[in-house]
Amino acid sequence: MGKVEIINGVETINGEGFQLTLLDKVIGAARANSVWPLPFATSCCGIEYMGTMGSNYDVARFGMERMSFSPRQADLLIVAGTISKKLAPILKQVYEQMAEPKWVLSVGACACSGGIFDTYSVLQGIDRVIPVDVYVPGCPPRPEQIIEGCMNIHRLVKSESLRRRYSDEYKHLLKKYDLNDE
Amino acid sequence: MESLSNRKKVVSNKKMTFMEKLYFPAILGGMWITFKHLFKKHNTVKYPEVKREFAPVYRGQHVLKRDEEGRENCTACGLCAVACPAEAITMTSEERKKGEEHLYREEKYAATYEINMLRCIFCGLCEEACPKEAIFLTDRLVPTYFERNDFIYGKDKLVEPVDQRVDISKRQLTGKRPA
Amino acid sequence: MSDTPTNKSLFADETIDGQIATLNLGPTHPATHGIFQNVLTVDGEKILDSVQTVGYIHRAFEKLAERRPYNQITPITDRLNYCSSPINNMGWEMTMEKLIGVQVPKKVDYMRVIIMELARIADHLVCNSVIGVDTGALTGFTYMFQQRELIYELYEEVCGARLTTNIGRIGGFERDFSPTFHVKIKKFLKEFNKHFQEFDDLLLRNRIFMDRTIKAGPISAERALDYGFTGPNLRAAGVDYDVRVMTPYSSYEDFDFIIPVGTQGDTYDRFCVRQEEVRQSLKIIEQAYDNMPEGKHFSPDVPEFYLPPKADVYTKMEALIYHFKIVMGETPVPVGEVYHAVEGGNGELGFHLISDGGRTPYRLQFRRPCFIYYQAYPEMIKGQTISDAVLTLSSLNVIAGELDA
Amino acid sequence: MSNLTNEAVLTRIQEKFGEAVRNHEEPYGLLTIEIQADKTHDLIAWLKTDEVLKVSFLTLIGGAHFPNDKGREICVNYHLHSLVNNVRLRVRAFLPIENPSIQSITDIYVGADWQERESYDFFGIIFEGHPNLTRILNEDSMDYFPMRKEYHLEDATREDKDDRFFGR
Amino acid sequence: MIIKLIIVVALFAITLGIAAYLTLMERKVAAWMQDRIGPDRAGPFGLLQPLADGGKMFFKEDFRPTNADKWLFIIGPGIAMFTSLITGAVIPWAPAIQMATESIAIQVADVNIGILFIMGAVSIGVYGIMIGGWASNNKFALFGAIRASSQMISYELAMGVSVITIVMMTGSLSLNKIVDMQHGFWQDGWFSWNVFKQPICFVVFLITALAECNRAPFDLPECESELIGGYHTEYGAMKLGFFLFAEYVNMFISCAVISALFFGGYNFPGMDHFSGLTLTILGGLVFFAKTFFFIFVFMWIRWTLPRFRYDQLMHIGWKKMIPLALINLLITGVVIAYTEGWFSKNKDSESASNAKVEQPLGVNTSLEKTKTGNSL
Repeated sequence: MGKVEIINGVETINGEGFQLTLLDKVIGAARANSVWPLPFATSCCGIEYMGTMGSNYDVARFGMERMSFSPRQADLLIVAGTISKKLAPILKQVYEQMAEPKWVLSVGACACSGGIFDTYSVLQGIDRVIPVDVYVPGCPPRPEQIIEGCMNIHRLVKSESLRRRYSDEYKHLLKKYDLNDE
Repeated sequence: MESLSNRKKVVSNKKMTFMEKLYFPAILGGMWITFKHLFKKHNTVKYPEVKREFAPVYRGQHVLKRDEEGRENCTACGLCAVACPAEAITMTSEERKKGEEHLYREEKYAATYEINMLRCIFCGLCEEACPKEAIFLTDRLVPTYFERNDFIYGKDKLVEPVDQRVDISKRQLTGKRPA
Repeated sequence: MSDTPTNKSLFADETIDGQIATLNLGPTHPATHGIFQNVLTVDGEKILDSVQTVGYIHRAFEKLAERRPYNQITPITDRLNYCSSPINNMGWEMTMEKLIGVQVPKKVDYMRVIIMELARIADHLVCNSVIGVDTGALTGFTYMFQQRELIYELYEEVCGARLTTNIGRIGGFERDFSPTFHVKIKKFLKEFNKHFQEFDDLLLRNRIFMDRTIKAGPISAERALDYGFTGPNLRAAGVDYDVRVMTPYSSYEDFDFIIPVGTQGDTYDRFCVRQEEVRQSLKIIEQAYDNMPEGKHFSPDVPEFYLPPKADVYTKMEALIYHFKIVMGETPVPVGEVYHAVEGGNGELGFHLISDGGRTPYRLQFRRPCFIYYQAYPEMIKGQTISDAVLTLSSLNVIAGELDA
Repeated sequence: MSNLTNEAVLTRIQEKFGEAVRNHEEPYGLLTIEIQADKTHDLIAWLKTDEVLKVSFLTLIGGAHFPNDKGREICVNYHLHSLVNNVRLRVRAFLPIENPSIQSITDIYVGADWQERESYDFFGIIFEGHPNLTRILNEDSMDYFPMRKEYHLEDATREDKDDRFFGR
Repeated sequence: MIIKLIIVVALFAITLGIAAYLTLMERKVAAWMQDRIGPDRAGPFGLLQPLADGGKMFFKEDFRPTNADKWLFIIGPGIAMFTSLITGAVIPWAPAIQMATESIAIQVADVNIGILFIMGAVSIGVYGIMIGGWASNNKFALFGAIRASSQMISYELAMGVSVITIVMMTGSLSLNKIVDMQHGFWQDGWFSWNVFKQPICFVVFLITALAECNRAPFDLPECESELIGGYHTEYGAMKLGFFLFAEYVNMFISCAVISALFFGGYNFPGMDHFSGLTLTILGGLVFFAKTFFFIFVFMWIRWTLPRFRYDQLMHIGWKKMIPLALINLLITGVVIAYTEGWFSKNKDSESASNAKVEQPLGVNTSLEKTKTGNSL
């Protein structure tokens, strides 16, 4: 794996965000309240994500309990856990299979940056292969932090215009990651 | 195979009684259990509004402490960086100049002190390593951000403000430093 | 490998001239609960063969351990079997204590037993409730996760973290049990059984569940031993091998508990064995908690390995030197070779440590039970249906972190 | 459970294998036998069937790399366990790094399969007679054996680290 | 005609609305059973949750997998949705409103083969799943489709046989008649609802209905832990919405049919004290209350029980449910024959039963005559 340019998140908040039409707002609110996650849980953070689904934290309150393991139906890719270099192409494939609009939540130190595993086999942050919207720190993060991250995703979703996914910036972003626009 | 420990006991019983073969008793029993839970008080902590209580020793966001006079405790000895398994701490040290005694307690201080919160695994080893009672983990949580760079916590976010002290007195690791 | 007596086909007609398809179970299939791939060759729903690919979250633990000082390895072991990190932590600490010849006080032993058995409960709860989820009964899972949260709270009181605990230090504990811990564990011990029984009632004698799990993924005792099974999965096959009894560590010889075993090594046996082990663990915790001796929570006679109390660091030069030495990893350790095994959540968790006297281990190898028994999976599911394969996988409790190291 | 001491085990093995037992020690109570590399398979097979020792459980196979020990750079450790007698045993053999090959024991223990593959993956130890000796944890495209001492642990692409601060 | 149109539109809207809110109900019931809260952020108590889901799905990118069959991929969810919606047409939702000149039935169409119509429509529904699963060109989807079709075929038989039992007792295939037969609550010294006359039949029907709706413990076609999403694995956006919607509409209709067939539909104890519009409204409410109770039972079962394995499902369908239904049919037949006097030497009743053979549907009407004396 060569040197990959790091892209700093997805710039939505300060882009078109302020010119939302009413339709954008309504659809944004609808989308934000019905984010179906695809838990790409590989390791420890996956257990904390299970804890988030459990009774004590209940991610269902945000309308997020319907997990869709099929990428076609998912809106949010929750990457929780270490992504090794062997797994990176699969992660990218899953991301590509997801239907627009899609968001990515990177949960935990391993997914965000490799964390403690600065080793030959671990990808140093998933933002080297797919664009990440929200980072959740912690190893593993508490369910509170995961919920916090989801709420940040909701904020992002609400402020996104319907046209963003067709915009040139977005196409450019995908191109940077060498993702083909379906 | 003979018993290795003389303590074994077969626990699985695969023979079904007639009642169990009928499906219904167990099904109704199970449904009765779930039905009772319908009326139980829910166990959920509505997170953003209600916050769950953390243990006082919880290992959350770090704080760089000041002493009672508001001087920074850190002397930039670098033990925390060495102790960090994730190699998330970086710092540069500088000599204290004249007239800065009210800012820094020791002769040397950390000019920059950065923790990469995305790397950090919150293991608490830096807190244990610190010989100057400077760095502590607190029960605050590191928030989530949209951008990667936001997670590099410099001194602006780590050093406790003079007027907003962070209470770490309940952490049992705290030794009483003699005056 | 093919003609084992345990793998009787569910289908009477073996000669159906069907079309054979390949099916990818994984790497991101919901049933894998982690990331590993099974390429199944199926004839209809029947599995003819399967090939596994592992290593998707290979994190190079063993290499990492060669680059970290001894006291920084505890956080790494957390991430082996993350369902029961305290067992890993303490297994590592005991390995180090064995190497440097430290005798910890009895109280530390008992404290360790309490934490380790809590971890075992937590581990088995995840496994068994996930079996429930894979059969389609999600509710039991949520009931058990509420109990797991209580265990998390107990960890949190001792070490300050929920999952990756980094609990305990070489030579003892970082801090004594706090008063809140005592309150919480008493409550836990009192109430856990009631909730656990509820979960038991939901599934154990339900015929649908029994039909699903009995004869799903069986393995005979001989084959299991040949494959190197340990832990609940071996006990489900009827062999009462338990490290806690065979080579007692941390004063396990003081406690009275039985070793639950199954008969055929199928999913139901594994479920039952884990259920009973949870009860036995609870019993051990009660015994350890009631008989906990007085004393220090660390080994006071090894200042060169256990960090001195902070107050001493500020006042005593000697303590400050030790403090620096430990943190910098400059304390000399004996040259030697240790193998220490503990009964982890999934079986014998071994630490093979070769020390050359340096600040880091020369070689540290983990005996990771998951890695060793997961290779039996194709044999166990041969001739069974896809549904059985899913259940077998979850009842084996294959933890990806431990599998791939 | 019979009380089989380490000496008894050692004597019995030496009786059978004599000169092939190069060395033996007991670090921390665990009998360690260094055996001639080409005799490991025979020894382990014999241990499994021997009616006194009954060492019939393979606990662990692992490699180690000692670059300074010329001609014996690669070490293969077999941890064996006699469940009936509750005696553990470590058998090891040293191999030269130019030709680190040893006979596979997959025909004795099925469970040795993956462990041997792992050792191959990490150290490049060739287990002769192994049915499928390929990499298991790392990518197939990897062209070195990462656990050997000369290779780096760190991922070269990490940017957020300044090595000056870590003393390593 | 206009009234019919209004009923059609109202029924359409109500069915869709109910199906949408059933998703919320399911999530809430699941949450409460699991000591959780469930959706509560979209609107008060999460009431806008279904709208949010719908809105999201509507604006989600709609795409077709590369290797999928283009037309069949679209037709699949269409069939599923269409068939599930038309079944509601023959269900009598409330007692007829008695106007001065005519009585207006609260029913889209009083087809005299109502129950057959439902069975038929439901059988078509499986084509949607089958086509959808096949067209996706995905193995998991295909597995789901195959499971769905074989499951439907197996359980339809038992369902049909159990329905025949009711038809035999009623003497009519019209749902309207079947409901009217169960007038009130207590009649002729016994409960008038069919559930008390045919408990075994009810159990068989309930189980087969669960299977027909692909609900747990028979949710093998979707079976998240094994087949990811089953037949709808490759579907996204509103096409998936159609499938999910169809499932809930089916559940609603099944529960309505259960309450109509076995729990007296809109009949309730003491209904004779009311008349006119009050009766219609009360009857409608009672009917919906019964339906929702069964929907709750469906959900309750789903969140309690583990699911069967494929071969066990077949085993239960063919070796348990069908024999049980057949035996029940036989017993019912014998009992009816006995009460009809087939075994007695009485010539009159024998001639009556001979006459019955000439009836167009081949079922007895004499029982109806004797038992439905005070029904409409």
